[in-house]
Amino acid sequence: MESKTLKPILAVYVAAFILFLYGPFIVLGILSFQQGPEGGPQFPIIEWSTYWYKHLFGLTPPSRIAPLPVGEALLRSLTLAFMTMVTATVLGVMAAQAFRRRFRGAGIVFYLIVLGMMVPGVLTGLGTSLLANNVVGIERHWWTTAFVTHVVYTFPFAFLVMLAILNRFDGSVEEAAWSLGVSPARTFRKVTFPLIFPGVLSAMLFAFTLSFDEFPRTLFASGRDQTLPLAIYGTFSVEIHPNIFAFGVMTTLFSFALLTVYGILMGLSVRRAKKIAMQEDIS
Amino acid sequence: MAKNESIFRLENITRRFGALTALDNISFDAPRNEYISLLGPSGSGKTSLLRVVAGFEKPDTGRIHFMGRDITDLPAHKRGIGFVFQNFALFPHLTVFENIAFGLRNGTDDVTDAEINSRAQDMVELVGLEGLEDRVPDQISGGQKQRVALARTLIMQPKLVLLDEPLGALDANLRGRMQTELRQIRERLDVTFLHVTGSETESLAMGDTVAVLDRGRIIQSGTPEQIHDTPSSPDVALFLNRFNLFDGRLSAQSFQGPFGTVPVSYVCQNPKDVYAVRYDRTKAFRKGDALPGPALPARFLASEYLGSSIISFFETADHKQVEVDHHLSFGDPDDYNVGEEYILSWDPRHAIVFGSEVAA
Amino acid sequence: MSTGSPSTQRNTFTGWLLAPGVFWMILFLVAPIMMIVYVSFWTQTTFAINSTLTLDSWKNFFSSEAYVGALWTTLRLWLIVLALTFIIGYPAALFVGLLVKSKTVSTILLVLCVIPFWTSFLIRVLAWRPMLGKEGAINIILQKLGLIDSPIEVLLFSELSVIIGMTQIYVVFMVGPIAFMLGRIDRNIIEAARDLGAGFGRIFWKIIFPLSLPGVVVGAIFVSVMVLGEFATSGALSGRKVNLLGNIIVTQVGSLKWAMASVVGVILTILLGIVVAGFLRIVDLKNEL
Amino acid sequence: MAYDLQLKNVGKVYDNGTPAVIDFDLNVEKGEFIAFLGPSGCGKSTTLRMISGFETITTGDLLIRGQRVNDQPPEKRPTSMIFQNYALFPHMNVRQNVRFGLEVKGLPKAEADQKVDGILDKLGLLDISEMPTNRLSGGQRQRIALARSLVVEPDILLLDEPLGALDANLRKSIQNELKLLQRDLGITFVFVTHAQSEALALSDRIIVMNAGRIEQISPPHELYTRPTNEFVARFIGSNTIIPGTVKATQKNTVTLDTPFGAISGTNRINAAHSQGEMMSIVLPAEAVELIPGETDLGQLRETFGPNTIPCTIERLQVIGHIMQMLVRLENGETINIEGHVDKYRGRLTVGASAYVAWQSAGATIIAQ
Repeated sequence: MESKTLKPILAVYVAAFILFLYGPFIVLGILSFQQGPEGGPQFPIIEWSTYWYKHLFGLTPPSRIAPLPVGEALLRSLTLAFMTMVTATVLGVMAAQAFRRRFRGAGIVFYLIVLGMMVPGVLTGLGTSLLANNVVGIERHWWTTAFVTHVVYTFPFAFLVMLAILNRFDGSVEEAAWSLGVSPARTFRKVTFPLIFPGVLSAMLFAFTLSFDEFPRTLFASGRDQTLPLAIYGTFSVEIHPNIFAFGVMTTLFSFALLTVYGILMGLSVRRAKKIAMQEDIS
Repeated sequence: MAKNESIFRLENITRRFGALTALDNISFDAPRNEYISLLGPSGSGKTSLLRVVAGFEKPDTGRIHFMGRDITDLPAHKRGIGFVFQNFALFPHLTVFENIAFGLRNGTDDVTDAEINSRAQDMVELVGLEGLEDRVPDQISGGQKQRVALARTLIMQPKLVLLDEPLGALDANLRGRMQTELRQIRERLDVTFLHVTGSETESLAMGDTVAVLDRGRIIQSGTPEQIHDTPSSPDVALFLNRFNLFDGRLSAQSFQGPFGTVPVSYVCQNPKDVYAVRYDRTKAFRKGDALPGPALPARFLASEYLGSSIISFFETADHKQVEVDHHLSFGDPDDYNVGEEYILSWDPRHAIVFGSEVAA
Repeated sequence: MSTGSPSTQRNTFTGWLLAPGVFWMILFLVAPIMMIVYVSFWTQTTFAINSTLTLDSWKNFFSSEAYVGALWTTLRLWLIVLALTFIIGYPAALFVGLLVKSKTVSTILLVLCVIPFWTSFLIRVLAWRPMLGKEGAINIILQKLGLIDSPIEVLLFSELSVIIGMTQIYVVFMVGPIAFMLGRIDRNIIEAARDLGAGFGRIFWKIIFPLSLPGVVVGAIFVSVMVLGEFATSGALSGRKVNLLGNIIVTQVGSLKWAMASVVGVILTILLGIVVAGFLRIVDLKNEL
Repeated sequence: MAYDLQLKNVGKVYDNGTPAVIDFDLNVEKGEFIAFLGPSGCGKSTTLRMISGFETITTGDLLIRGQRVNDQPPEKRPTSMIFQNYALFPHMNVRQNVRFGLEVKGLPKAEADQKVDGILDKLGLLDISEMPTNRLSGGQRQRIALARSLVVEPDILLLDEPLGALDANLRKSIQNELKLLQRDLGITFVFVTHAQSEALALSDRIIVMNAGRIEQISPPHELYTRPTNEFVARFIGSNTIIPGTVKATQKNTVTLDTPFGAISGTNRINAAHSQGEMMSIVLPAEAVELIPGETDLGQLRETFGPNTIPCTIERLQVIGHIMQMLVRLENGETINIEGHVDKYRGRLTVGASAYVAWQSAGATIIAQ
């Protein structure tokens, strides 16, 4: 195969590709150290400073630039994401469990669920608002209307993740437990659930992440109180200051930190498993 | 209970999947404290039969009795019947020890921890897994997994254990050893094993009783010797993979086949006339040799070494393959030349004849 | 026969497992969409809306150059971004999914691609401004290198900036599914093709590409769904010069013109239906899991 | 003399320095059916992949029809490989799969069609030629893989565990088919397996490998009854190995002094072994006879010479037409014996004393 020449070329390409993905972040990272409060969100850097980071935490003397209204919004977003995660995961696990058996109408139900991730946020947001305003006659809140649209959006992801996991799940371990006299309910708790737990975890992660960063649905359906993405949107529709960049850098670093910890933990457990396997080979 | 009492009984069990009938009105009485092997080719319904007995599937019609009780409507976990899966189905997240203790720990009976641990330890010793108690299933070999699966089932002290092709997932070299071990373990406990397999050698080697399943029906059951030496129909003879079968015509006291007309003394009732002679009773002769019976000219094609015996393939004039089995305990095999013609013959007393006309 | 055959018992159980999810989707997804269709025929006055049915809003949409223009802009941008994400993403996916032999390296590369998603979508969009602006990073670098004399102004607040921004944000949705499908290809298949004498070009076109097609389709569905419903990127990077259907919905809702917003919503729904159904004809999503 | 396939001192060392194959020397004639047999990790698959070109050769030469092909990539070599999982192209139907190799060669359409039809017919695949491959059974998939490889008319067909993915019941009939097909085509087949039954059944010659080295090269029958070293004696068949010291060497037989007295076996190497040398005797389960204890010892000596050992019968099992016997010798060791039922039925009782006996021609002397 000509992969001998192709592979290095593509390797360089992939490096450029990753640079393309991260380019804006680098710029954003540099500009977050812009001088404050006069320095704007553009080049050149007037003077390097950590002003905007301090500003973010309210550690700077008051100025004409209001701090990002992230405090309460952050709390709301976290709560909403948590609620969404739990609901979507429970629904997803249940539906995927049902799909382990063939039943009539499986195709329709499958596409009905998947539709939730295919319909753009503006549409579900708009439709839910219309329904709330004109039919049900309730006020919109992040914990009512926005919440249901978030679940509509994340439930399909949780469902697909669980479906993929359960498709590879060997049902004979459950039958083995039954044949040992263990009731189906206890079998689910002691056998099925522990085995699908990694899948449940990634379904939860998906749901949480998607909901936390959800914007278009929330824009229409959340009513008065803002979630974090709405708060950010609110500031930049007026004027941008490097404090948003600083905030972006903070969240990125936070993500990296989480991932690194996760990666190290995984690496350790894999190495341990390998060690045992190697001892196995030797003996 | 006396030994000849039955452990479970199937009454007219039928199970359909859409248009397919997996089990066709099966009735079967299984003797207690025996090793029963159920031989069937793939698609004969043998796994369905096992799953119906275990309670993983329900029959469309018919009743199942187990130790004198009708269990047809009982769910699997209330039946007290053990099941050993082909892929072992061990709990991957539990250690060997916890796999074995699982049923006692999570069952409905109240068993003290101390008793659970001591019984599990006994089982570990019974199947020879000492030292591996803290491994997880990924860290043990196929043969060891097989033992864990067995121990996990036997700890519940079932009176009946169903084994679904338990040796199928094992390496060819390991199978022979596990066969002996399975039989020995069973003999130590008062338990019936119902072992399902597609391999005729395995079923003959393991069963005290062998039942042959074909298209959802049990077509013969008996001791391995009965099955092997006197198959009741050409179908059974075919599954055994030990018989050359010839079509022909049975009339009065003789059978007319591709080898001429041979006198027949005993005939098994069958709608079609078939003449069967075992591979190891068929011998190849050179032209001019004295023959023990009928003469069937055939061309030598190839031979296959099966280890302790050698099978030679011959082709008759009407392109039918005939096999000759030579066991090494009779000395070295003869050399045949590819393409050359030989005369196949056998002692006609060793043949089994099936036919619609039963000789008087 | 005993009461409650096993199959009916099981069906009931399956039904209970499915009911909550199905009801949720009917109530909060299907009903809202029906509602949009319904409201698009309502009568809109300056400050209020009532449920008298009329075609006025529909007529308004099709008679307005700005609205119909937005439809074409949306379609154009969608096609361009779809093509770009595919062209840029496929080679990257090929490397990550197929050419990298070590599973660890390929996982690390994929994770690297996904990390940006843990930063707010809006901040990611915003990050393009100091990148593309007149005094942005690209112009500074190009000037320093002496490639250009004066800054390129068309980079920001133009259709180009929207395209660049969307491509960067959504290309990963193309790379992921394709890399996944490529990773699932049995290496023996490629060896078998080589063994039969095929060179790389033929192996790619006859084996690799057809087998990765489901990934391309899934990626294309993801990208299409997101680009067609977009409004934030175009809002932030075009300086209101690029109006997509999504932008119109947002502004109409902002000025409480619910009927017109619904009309645009219905058009968007139809558009999406056609696009997704078209892609699903190429591959059955359910079989690819 | 040009062999179809020649490996001259071929060696393979992995990048990390571990040797996989050491000094592999083999000449294969056209039309031979060759098996590489050995436990997992013995280097047999690596050798096969070196022949096909998917692994590089570190040392030595690989010749196909007299031409050195070490540096030729797999697509240029006149070999064709059947993968263990068959590696069928999942998006193509049966016919498209089989056609692929001919399209690559750029054969005219009519000619390609004719060849494809021919091979599909030969392998009984014409009825299913338009079916997608993922719905077909293991046996059918294997035949498709065969057709796909054979249609390009390779000089050598390489098969990686060709029966490994098949149902145990299917194996026997496919085994037979494969053998007749090979004989019919006259193409050299080389296959890899870890199951001795497959190697014995299919091949003309078996190469037994262990830890990267060749242990023995023999036709099946010879390998089974005449192992040349202890590894093969333990790996193949069901042999009893009794160590001893050389007492006497004749041209054809060697007599060993053992705890059971003087016993003899075939002197396979036909060399004079010095007295007192440590050697072992290998008794195949089929070469040993079990004689009821009532038999007159003198009469036994007449038939078997010194080769009789008293024993107790531990276990008797009839499997079809075969009787498997386990006996215990006086020193507590056990011997497996296997024979046709007709020889033994009704003559033996468990627990009774008996003799094991063998003709010295049936046993083999090997180095310890």
